[in-house]
Amino acid sequence: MNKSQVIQWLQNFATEIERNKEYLTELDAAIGDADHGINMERGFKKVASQLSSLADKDISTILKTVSMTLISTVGGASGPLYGTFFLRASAAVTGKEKLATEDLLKLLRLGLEGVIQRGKAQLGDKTMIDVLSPVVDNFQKSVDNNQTTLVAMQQVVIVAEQAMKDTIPMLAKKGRASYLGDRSIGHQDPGATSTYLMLKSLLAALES
Amino acid sequence: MNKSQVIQWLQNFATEIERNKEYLTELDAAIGDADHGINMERGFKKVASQLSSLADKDISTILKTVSMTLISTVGGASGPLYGTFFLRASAAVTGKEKLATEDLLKLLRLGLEGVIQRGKAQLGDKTMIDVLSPVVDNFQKSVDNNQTTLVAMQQVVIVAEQAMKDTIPMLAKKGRASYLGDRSIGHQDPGATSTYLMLKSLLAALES
Amino acid sequence: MKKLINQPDSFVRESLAGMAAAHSSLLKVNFEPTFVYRADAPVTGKVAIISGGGSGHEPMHAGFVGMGMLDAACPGEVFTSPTPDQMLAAAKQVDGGAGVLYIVKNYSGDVMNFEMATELARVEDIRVLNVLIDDDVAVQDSLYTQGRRGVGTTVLAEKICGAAAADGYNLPQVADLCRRVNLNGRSMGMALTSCTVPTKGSPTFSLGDREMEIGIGIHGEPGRERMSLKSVDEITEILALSIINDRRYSRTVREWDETQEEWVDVELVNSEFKSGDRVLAFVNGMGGTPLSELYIVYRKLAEICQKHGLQIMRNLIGNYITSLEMQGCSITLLKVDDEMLRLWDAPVKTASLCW
Amino acid sequence: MKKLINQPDSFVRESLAGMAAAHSSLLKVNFEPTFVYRADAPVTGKVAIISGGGSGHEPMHAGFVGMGMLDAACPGEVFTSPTPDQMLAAAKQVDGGAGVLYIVKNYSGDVMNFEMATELARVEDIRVLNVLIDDDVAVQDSLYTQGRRGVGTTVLAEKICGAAAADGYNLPQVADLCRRVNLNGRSMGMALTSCTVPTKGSPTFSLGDREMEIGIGIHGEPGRERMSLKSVDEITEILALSIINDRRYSRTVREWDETQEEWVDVELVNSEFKSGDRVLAFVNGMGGTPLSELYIVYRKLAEICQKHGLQIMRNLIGNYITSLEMQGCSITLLKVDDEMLRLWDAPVKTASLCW
Ligand SMILES: Nc1ncnc2c1ncn2[C@@H]1O[C@H](COP(=O)(O)OP(=O)(O)O)[C@@H](O)[C@H]1O
Ligand SMILES: Nc1ncnc2c1ncn2[C@@H]1O[C@H](COP(=O)(O)OP(=O)(O)O)[C@@H](O)[C@H]1O
Ligand SMILES: [Mg+2]
Ligand SMILES: [Mg+2]
Ligand SMILES: [Mg+2]
Ligand SMILES: [Mg+2]
Repeated sequence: MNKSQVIQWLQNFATEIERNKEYLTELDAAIGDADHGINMERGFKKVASQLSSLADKDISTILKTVSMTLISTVGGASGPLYGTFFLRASAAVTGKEKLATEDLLKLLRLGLEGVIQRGKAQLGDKTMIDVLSPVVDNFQKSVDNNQTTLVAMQQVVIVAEQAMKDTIPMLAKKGRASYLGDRSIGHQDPGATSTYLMLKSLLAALES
Repeated sequence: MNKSQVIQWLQNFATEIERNKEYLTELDAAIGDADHGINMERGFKKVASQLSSLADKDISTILKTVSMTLISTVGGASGPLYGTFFLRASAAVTGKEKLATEDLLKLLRLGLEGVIQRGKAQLGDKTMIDVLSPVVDNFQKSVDNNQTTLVAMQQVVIVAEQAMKDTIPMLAKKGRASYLGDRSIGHQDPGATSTYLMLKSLLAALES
Repeated sequence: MKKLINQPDSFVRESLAGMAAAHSSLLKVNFEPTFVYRADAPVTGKVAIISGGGSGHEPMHAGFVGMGMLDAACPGEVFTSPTPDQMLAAAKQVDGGAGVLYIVKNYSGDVMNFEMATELARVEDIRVLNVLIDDDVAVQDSLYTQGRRGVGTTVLAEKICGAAAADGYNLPQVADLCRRVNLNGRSMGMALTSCTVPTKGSPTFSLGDREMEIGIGIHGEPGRERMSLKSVDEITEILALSIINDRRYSRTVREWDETQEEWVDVELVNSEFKSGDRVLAFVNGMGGTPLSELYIVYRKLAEICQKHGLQIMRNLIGNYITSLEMQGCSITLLKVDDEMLRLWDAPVKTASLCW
Repeated sequence: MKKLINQPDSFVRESLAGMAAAHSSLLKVNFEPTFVYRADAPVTGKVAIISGGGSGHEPMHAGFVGMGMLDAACPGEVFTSPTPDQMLAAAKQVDGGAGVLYIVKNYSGDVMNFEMATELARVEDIRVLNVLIDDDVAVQDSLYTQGRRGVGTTVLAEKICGAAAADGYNLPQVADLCRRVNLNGRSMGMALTSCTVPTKGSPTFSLGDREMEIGIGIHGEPGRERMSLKSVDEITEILALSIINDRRYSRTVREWDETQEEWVDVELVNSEFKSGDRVLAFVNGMGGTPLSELYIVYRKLAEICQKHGLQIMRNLIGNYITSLEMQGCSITLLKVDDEMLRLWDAPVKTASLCW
């Protein structure tokens, strides 16, 4: 994955967020406070406006800038979580101009670990971790099997989509949705959904 | 008109007010603040509870007590107006144990003058004066014609009913209704209505 | 009707009982007749300031009883004038020998009841003067109505006169000052929603989802115009310009004349606002509007005042003269001089105004 | 949606601009990043107190910036946590060399953003501690949730810690005090109507004409139970008894450890109320409920406290931690000691709390 694909990834993600702003907000209305789409859109609009000026920076710098922008514009729970994801992702690929499949695995894994550290949620708590965690496991398998980045990501998106849907029957134990108790069951988690969109955007960048 | 008829008058009026509480309040809702029935009922409930202990007092004292009770329990515009009416009525019949037709005329006339002084309203302003004033004129005519109290009052009630209805097309110039401007036209004045009930109660006391 | 109440009939009484329980060091509440008074009343040698009116406008007036403001407040039933016996009993309780000023909002019920109270107080040899507040520019015509209603300027007059009394002004001086505040103050309000009187149980008026009432009274009296909902900047502009552009307003009011010992009719005339005037700007909430929105109103009001050369010297922003749970706001501009500013800044310790 | 606003997007910004215009001698507002700070900050040698959170709870927090309370407030979008850069910039602005206490309400967004701000401040060598407020007994279980939400006790902690900082307490002392206030404070709220977030434009939840939500959160989060409308005495009893009868509550929170320079998990346990305790009783309006009704709540609360042997030493009644235009109220009881009482009574000069 080269630098311009990384830029493309972020561009795609910004577009997906804009397109799904209402949808993500509706998901959040059902079990949260109806702002996830609004929060993410506020952040990625800013990110998108910075991408052209980042084209000549190394990948780590690009990701770090994205992280800083998200941290300072998103707010809520998703701001620090996505901010931390990209901060750790940036640290995972210091100095790289190009990402091998192992590099991308490291990026995702350290990102996930950051999210876990920041939010202290566990698998099954009905959060974005429920998408990120199986995705990293699956990517590891692909690396073990010497798959290409593209193939690995194609499988990741399938896994992510399923994992996103699997949050529906879960009972939320973190974030605002947890106050709903049993009433959180039967709704797809908004953060898990935006994370799926992030991975789908990454695949689209590789395929383009 | 003897003392027990005066007591009966006040008792009748209290009953009429109670019976018409909702109606008076509805009239006030249309062009005022929806409390005339509530205000009057608060006052006359108290008056009614005092009547038995007043039976052996002279008429002036009875009316003065009613005045004081109304002044201290009714509030709003109607409290001081009815309070003043009964205060002046009381002064008009000082020391009397029985009211001749002329005495009743004086009672009504001084009561009316009190209401005018207190409220500074004029004939045609869409207030209780629009009932009281023609009533006093008519009573004067009856006295001039040497009518009995009963006959005089029978005519008064006919005049009062018509006068009350005549407030419907008037444009209010005093009280809360005046803020409505043209929109006050087409509604019967609540204070004029309660004044009609007062006179009707007086007649009923004479007839009983 | 959704309210935190028990019985509609006990609303006023229970609310006052809560005040008494909450602020025992500041005020006391007397029942039968009902009035709220300073815990340390009477203050010997000080003019006593008494106000009152229907309930439902909280914190006005009981929330302003205390050091540097009111000596007593007489609350009536919701939106119904209190009675003269309340006002008389309050005067007896708080008169410190220097006389009593009744500050009266210009509603027929209030005016008549306070007039009777004045007469009763004179019989008991208590020195009393009465000053009317009639500052609501929404009422344009005084020929065919009771005249302008008393609204926002009442709060400012109570604060300024309370400070003057504490400062040693005598009764005619406090009354003159109160009259001056009234003649320099103008207000206008608007409503997004109706209030609901507890005993009535249903809204006083109804507004569509995209409608508002401009020029509303604090009892839900109709205003100048019902119009379609506008942005807060437009609303602020309508209210502010109605106030700033209001012409000389003349009316005859009845005041107690101490030397003649009777009522006299006095003609009073407001002057106009002009560029260079210094003002106190008061943005008031109607009870159901959050503070955050009132600040947005103030933001625009400050801009408009600047554009018209009015220099805002002081401001007051919050829910002070309300109409139960009504959503909406009112604006009051008071043209101030150095004396008024000094008295405005003087310390005040009441349940709802304190500095 | 009926509000006094221009665009939903500009709501927070314009409201803050209004505050800045209104209270220039008290506070300043910085935009990009957004924070409100004392006009005279930094106060050399004084611990700085910073709080923050989503907007929509006005006057909390910006209305509490000033002498004797907060040094800075960081407002987020409506009901959305502010961001770490706001908190960091505020800390830089107000740190007087004695360090900064972040008072944080326990919502996942607020907690994470303040944690990041703490880490960033440490990088810049600003001494920072953070204390969580989690006092909402409506959340009974901390095992399956984020834990109890931070509500009414926040206001009391900000006042008491602000006074302590003014009094010369050092950073660990102020933090300890803040933790103690939190462990001695409990709250519960209820709603008669929903709030409407401006950007959403429709009510957050819907309640029938004869329904209410008991245990509501200040962002309209669902409470313990939806039930049919009751009298204010019954409502007060439900809230007060939930608070008074709440058992020992234990949870693990993450605090910054200055000596280890990292996050440590700390177990905290509330004690129970018992007869003989002295309390501060706080009746809070949700924004759309008139003051008169809050006094009726207080009246019953005082009765209940007396019955349970709780001696009310101080009280606070009004709209202080709100949820936009929501109608409803919350009750907070804080068990106080002499030190807290002294600090509560200490002077405070802010836009919305002043004595
Ligand atoms: N502690 C946590 N760990 C991981 N993810 C979390 C945590 N708390 C919340 N989330 C995620 O954040 C999403 C909500 O984000 P958002 O609505 O933007 O923030 P907020 O809840 O502050 O309004 C949830 O759907 C969930 O996926
Ligand atoms: N100045 C006045 N002179 C005579 N009657 C008046 C005057 N003002 C009001 N009224 C009468 O009082 C009635 C309203 O009484 P009420 O509703 O009890 O008082 P309020 O207007 O204070 O609510 C009106 O219908 C009118 O007849
Ligand atoms: Mg959300
Ligand atoms: Mg009426
Ligand atoms: Mg009335
Ligand atoms: Mg949020």
